Amino acid sequence: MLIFEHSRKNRRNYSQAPATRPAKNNIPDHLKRKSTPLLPEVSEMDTVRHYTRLSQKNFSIDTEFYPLGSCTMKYNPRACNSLAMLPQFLSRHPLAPEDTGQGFLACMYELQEILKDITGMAAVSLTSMAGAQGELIGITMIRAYHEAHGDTGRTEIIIPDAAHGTNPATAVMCGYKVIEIPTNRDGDVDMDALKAAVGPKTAGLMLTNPSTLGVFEKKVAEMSRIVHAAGGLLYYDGANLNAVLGKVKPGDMGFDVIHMNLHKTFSTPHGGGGPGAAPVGVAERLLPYLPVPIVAHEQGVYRWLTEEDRPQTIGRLSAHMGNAGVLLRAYIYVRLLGAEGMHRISEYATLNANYLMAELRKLGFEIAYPNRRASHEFIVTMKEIKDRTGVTAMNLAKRLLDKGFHAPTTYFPLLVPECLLIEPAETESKETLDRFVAAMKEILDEIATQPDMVKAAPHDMPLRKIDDVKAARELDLVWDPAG
Amino acid sequence: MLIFEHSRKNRRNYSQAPATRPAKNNIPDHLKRKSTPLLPEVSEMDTVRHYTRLSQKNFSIDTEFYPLGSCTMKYNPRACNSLAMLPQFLSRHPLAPEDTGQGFLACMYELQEILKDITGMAAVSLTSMAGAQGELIGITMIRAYHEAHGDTGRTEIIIPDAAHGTNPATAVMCGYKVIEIPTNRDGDVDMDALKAAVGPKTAGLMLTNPSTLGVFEKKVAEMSRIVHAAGGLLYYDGANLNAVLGKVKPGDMGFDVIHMNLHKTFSTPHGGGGPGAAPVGVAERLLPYLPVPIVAHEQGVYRWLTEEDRPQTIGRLSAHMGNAGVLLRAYIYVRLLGAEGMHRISEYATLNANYLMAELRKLGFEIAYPNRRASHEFIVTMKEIKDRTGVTAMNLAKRLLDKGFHAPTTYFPLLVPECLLIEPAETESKETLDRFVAAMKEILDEIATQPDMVKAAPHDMPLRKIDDVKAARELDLVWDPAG
Amino acid sequence: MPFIPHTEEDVAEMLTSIGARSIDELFDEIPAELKTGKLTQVPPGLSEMEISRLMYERAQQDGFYLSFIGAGAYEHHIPAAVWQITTRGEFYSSYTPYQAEASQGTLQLLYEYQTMMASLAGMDVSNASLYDGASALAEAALMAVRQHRTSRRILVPQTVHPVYRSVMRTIVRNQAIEVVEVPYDPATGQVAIDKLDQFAQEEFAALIIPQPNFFGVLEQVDALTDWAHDKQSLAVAVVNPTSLAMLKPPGEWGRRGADIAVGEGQPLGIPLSSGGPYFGFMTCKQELVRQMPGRIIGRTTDLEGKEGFALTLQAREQHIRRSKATSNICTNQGLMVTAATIYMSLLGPEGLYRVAAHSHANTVALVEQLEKLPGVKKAFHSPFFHEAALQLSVPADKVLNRLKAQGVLGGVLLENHYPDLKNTLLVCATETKTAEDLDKYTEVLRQALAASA
Amino acid sequence: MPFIPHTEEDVAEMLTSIGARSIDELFDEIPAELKTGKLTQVPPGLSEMEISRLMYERAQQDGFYLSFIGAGAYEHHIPAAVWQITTRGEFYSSYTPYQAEASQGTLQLLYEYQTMMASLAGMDVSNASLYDGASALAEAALMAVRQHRTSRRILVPQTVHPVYRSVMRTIVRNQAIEVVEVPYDPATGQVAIDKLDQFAQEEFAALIIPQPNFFGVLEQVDALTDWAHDKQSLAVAVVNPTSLAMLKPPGEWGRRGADIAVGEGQPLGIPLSSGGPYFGFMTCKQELVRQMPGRIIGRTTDLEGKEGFALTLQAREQHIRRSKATSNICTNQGLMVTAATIYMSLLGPEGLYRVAAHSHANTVALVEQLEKLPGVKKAFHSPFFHEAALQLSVPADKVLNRLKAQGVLGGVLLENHYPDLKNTLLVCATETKTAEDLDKYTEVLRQALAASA
Repeated sequence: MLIFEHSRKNRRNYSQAPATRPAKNNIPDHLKRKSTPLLPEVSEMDTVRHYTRLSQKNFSIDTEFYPLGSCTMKYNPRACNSLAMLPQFLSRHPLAPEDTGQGFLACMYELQEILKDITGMAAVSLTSMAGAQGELIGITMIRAYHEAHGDTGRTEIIIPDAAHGTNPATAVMCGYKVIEIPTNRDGDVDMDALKAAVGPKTAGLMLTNPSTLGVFEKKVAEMSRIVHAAGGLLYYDGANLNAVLGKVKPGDMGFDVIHMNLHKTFSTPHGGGGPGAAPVGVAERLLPYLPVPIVAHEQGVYRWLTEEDRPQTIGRLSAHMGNAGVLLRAYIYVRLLGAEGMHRISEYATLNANYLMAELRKLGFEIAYPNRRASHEFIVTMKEIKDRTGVTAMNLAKRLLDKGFHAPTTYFPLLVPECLLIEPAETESKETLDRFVAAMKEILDEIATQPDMVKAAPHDMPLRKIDDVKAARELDLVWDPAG
Repeated sequence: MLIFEHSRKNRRNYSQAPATRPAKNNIPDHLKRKSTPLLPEVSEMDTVRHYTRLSQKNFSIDTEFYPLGSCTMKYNPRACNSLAMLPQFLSRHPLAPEDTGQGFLACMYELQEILKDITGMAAVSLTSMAGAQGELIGITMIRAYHEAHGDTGRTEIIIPDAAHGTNPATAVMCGYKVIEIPTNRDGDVDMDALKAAVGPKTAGLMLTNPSTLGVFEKKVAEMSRIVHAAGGLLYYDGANLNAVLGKVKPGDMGFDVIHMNLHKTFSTPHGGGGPGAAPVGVAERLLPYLPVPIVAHEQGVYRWLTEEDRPQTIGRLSAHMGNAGVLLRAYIYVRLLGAEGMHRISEYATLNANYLMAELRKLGFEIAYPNRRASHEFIVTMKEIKDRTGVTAMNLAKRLLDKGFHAPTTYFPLLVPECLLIEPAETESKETLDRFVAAMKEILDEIATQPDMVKAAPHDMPLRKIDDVKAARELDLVWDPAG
Repeated sequence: MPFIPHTEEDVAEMLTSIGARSIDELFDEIPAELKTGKLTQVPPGLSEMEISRLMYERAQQDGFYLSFIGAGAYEHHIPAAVWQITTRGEFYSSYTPYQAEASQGTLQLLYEYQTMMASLAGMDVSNASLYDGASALAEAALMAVRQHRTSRRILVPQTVHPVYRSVMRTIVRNQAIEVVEVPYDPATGQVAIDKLDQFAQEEFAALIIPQPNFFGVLEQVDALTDWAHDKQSLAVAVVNPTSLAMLKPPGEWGRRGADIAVGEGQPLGIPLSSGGPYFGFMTCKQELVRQMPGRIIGRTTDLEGKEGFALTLQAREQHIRRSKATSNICTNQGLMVTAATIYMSLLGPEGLYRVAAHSHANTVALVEQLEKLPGVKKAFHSPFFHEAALQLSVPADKVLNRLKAQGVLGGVLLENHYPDLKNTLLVCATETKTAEDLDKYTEVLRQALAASA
Repeated sequence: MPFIPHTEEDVAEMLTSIGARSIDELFDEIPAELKTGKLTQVPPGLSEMEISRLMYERAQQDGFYLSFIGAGAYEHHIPAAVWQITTRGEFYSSYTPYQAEASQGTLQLLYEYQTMMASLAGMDVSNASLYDGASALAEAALMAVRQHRTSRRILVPQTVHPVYRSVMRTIVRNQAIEVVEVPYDPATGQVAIDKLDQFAQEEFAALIIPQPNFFGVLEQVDALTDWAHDKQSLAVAVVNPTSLAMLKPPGEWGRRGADIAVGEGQPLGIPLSSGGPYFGFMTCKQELVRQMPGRIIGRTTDLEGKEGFALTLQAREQHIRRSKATSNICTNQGLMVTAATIYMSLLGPEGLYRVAAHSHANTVALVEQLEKLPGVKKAFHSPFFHEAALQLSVPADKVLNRLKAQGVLGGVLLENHYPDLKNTLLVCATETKTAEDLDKYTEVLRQALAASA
């Protein structure tokens, strides 16, 4: 039932709004609204009841295991939520004077310093509100760098085929042509293809390391030399930073610019699709172009650096300073874990992934890159199973829902057929992993004995399989009270 | 799965506790604990996950309609929760000096004044932590009053048979003998029986009005005269105050002492069984005996009245001042509703009850007191249905669970066979009542066509009918790790 | 209309169905002369925005202090998860789990609570909570009298929390139960054994044994328990639940262990909140379970044999047994127990031990520091848990006021309850206090003593 | 180990299964020379108790002020239910609803949001949110260019929020899209129509139309919309969602209505929070839906015909189309939209109208009061919604500092963005301000002006 179906004309909930309409109204008549917007008229209780019940229809980290590759679904500490929501933080206006926000700004400054250290970069801007915006900022800075050096012939960005879709989409949004390079059998970038692709048109290379194939790109140093030698810059997509936190710094791998997804590595909540935050770090050479605002600490006082302080900045990317509340949560998370906790994250995330890979392999699942260590994730391919039984990766994914597990990422990366990208994250216990393995075994058995049942999954969810073809064909994006 | 079954030896969650054991330990060895208590060793995430999932197994006001007679299950405004939990209120020590708690004490004082007005009593003490404790206080004051007047021969408390079980239990806890008097066919107290019962042994009468039969005791004024004439006092059980809020004041009905359940009438949360709060109001003659502490307002300053100020007080009933946080919630609730809201509560609670009674009667359900107005609740008796089909009130109650409604109160009051005591409360909408009526009709139809299915309910809950005979016979009250 | 969803059309339709012309008509059975319900002291309603502002202002007025007050309510760190889960609507707004099939969440949680609490106390069983520590002690006294059958007297040391004794007297007096007090030893702050022995020949239903006692001092619980058992009295423990992580639990006291152990549950994740809501816990030996008041949850199965939970032993309770019930208690403190269970689960045995051990160590450190100040000495020469009595050489009330002006709440005055203990502060430093906090207290006390000298 | 549940035994068993001797060995594919990961600037971990205390102290340091700042972010009352529900784990910790069957809660809520937001804007469809108002405007500009096909120029009045213009430039510059600015009329504070008409013969993909504009002033939106349509440009509205309850919605502007309407969603139940997270909303006409960036939810059915919801039109998106996607956007501001949906549901159409109307009336009243002070005059002679520009006769920065010392944040200085507007304050009084608040502002401003004169 939609909230609108609980609505009844002229039902009023006065306690949430002023008790009367005011007398004063200077709005000229021709600018006044005449129609009533379609907002529901329901009681506070029915609103609470409706959305409480809706919430119960979601899977979430707080209720289920989410082995969702490339998404780093780890526990979101409850203290990060409540401390970031202290009333003074919530009520502070973004344009309030800096001296009324020194507590907040201290957190932001320290977060910048911590992220610089973790990534090995020269400076960090916190403004980016999501990974894709981080990429946009990074590539915009690469463009600004080349332009500042009069190097205007560089029109191409090189991207491995395993990359997230955001990488090529970002390059295009920044006015670049995308040169895709292939992956070799072991999951590494094809170095010959890279060498062939670089040249005077190369503006830069975007790389995720460990890659979305779940393996560490061993020749990253050589890639850096090749791209730099050709005059290009290196962009690090920090989607998988969780896998190497405290082990390797992107700066040490030779990257010039990096974004890190705080909603992955730093455990800010995914919130059903956002908000994220993706601070951007740069090496010395890109420092002038970093977007503002940035927090400075001068003579014991924190202040915003703006366009006046940074005349070469690419500018602003949000009305204020990005997703401040998300940044606070990440700050609290890092302070809770501390330096020693950073190492542990990557260690236990890697341990969990390799354990799960080993156990699934023992069950008979085919590992896409069987000769490699898993980073914090790994890929199972269902190709052989599908060829033999008709059961697809998606069928298995839906069947896992029935068993109380969120599905792994399916059909990404695109180059592995019928793939499941599995990332358990460090916060899951061995018992939970073992329960997941047991469920995978049950499904293997079901595929053998009743493949049609598996193909028709899910069975035990509030809904059977959703018809998304119909959703796209018969577009119904807003509710029509007329039916 | 129990939380203990998620536990694993030596698993540690350092962030919730100090990171190490301290060096200093002056506890003598023979007083030290040697055994490890059976607390679970689980991660923060698994604790959150376990209890989040458990919560989803509950019915609650925030998710379902709860037509639970005599319990007044109404919406618990969310602002009452968050405002009562402001950090300064939560962190205030009960023994902190009064001048560091003037904000809190102002709320308590105003609540006392408001409750005095609503009940028409001379004074109110907020100390009682539950209805049953309110009763205990009330009867203890009645005893103190008689003792102070040297009237020591009064050993009996008169209680109508429809009363809550707490009434007779309280009287006995206070050392009294209970004289039960019957109810006449119309649901009123049998006046002849009352007259026969009163006498020199009568310490007092406990009365709920409107009664638990869902009707207003019309002859309450006469009852008051009879009891007072015999030298007894009148106790008002405020369980049903919601039905007459702003309409009649118990003080005007002649009562000497009253408790009111804030977790009913003033919408503080039931919390799965508490905490409640049940302030006690008294007429002038009982004022000296009121339990301490009480808040006074003198020269612009709030302070606690203690035994020194009230030498005849019956004393204290809690270590501090009762369920302060519950009182704060009730205070916020009353301030949100205001004087005009008090009237509305009883009006719409009564409207909802009479509407539901009318609709169920139209369906063919038998109303226990068909010639009476419903107060905020009314009784359906399933006796005829049970005699005819074998389907009991409990069967119907369980079947309602399947349909997404909490069951009404069953088998109370004891004098009506196979009864359902139904109280919809004012915060439910007509649509919800209509959906409930529709569900009751469905069940009537099911009783006609498939009574055995109804008898076997519930069917669609996480569990089938619980075996509570086994629960009592094979007592299993704590988990044994040995199995 | 806040919280009332009816539209005018709804009301009209409903009245038509009822056959009434107005809502007012529905009240026609109330005699007119009783309808005098004009409210003059209830202010007009506020919007949520207005009440929010008012409450924020009142909260700001009360402020924050660095507090060293204990005396029965203790400041501990409460993990953020505790109340974020506890205030979920499904716990917060649910009713008593009488309909077991619709309440498995609360019921299972309470069963887990009973297990944790019984184990913490070293006892066989636990109920699902009582109102608070003080009333739990009174119920334990009544229970002991019911069990003992011949004596209606309870022996209570003055080292038991004075308000607990007061509440117990208020409650048991009605049943003509006599409370007999045993003085404390002014040197040790413990039960005066010589005074106790004067009662050796008299019959009592129970001896109450506090651990730690109100002074923070550790009692000789083994000897006291055996003393009670030797004369066929029940041994009733009143304990601090945090301390149980470090201290020998009541179930192991003496040769046979205490019979009943009760206490205040507040330290287990419940905010101080000006005094409530807290919860009382009650645990006992298996053979006393049918005498125990309050709700009890049992594990059982459903019709298909699936594990489930239900209220049990309801035949003890008022809603079934009425005047023959074990107690009149109905409502308990369910939501507080929800919080406490989550708290205990988050901390685990080692976490709770550390909380206890740091509270102990901090208080030891504070006392050591303060003792070095001229004009400060320990009131008692006994081991203590996380509170201690300190005697000042100057008027203690003035000192407390000076500390308060510096943002420090320095403890409570024992003189209010113990006239002999002049100028004596009861101070407490839980795990929430840092070394800097202890230093701050030491420094402001030094200044206050100097100013008062 | 905070948040990591592994015991030593677990680790040993897992390594055995893997066939590795140590966790370190699992990193053996990382070249040794890259392993330089020593962290020197990350402090040691804190317990939750320690970080809690730190954050409380920092929050206390920032304090509370009586604020009259608007300028793109607005203080409104947020009902308590909004965030108590929004932060439930099932919303807070869930992922993007790619697995529709396991995400019906979020999906249905987003569909309801789309319905509410489209209706509020008077447009056909809505997406499920973008990052914030500024980036939503930039995306609208890109969308207009894609739709228009021939022009890569965007016409933007200087009455649009200066930072929005700045963000838009940063984003569209990469695609060689030109942003052309139109000055404002210094008398009215509206788009200077004469200046606009100078562009009458040039081609533009879109004209951006703010309502209210950055000065709080109401623009002649009908004329501007028709002006754009007359020259085959798209009309892109930038609107305040609260104001839409009172003001003619973009879909009804001019003869055909705006084509795209975007804005900052923060006023709909999102706390100010030093600037974020907020959310951008984007609504448009049906025919533009395939050009819209961001996630979109559709209503559909499951295999058995039961109503359900799913992400739809994913073929526009980067995870499917990669370099050919409509936008690179992936993450949106789902949790903020959850809050906004609950907020709109709690308020309903009348509640939102009252919030808007009181915000308007309060600002009108404040301006009337302040204008009476000597040395204060309105900068513009135009109707305004809930913000107004006031010109002072003395240095405004000093005045603001004096107000701040009295606990009042008096507005923002327009001079920072509009060099011609010397000593001019942009002030805002939403429904949160009482008559006493307005009086307080008037009084402290009177004092500050006197002191500065």
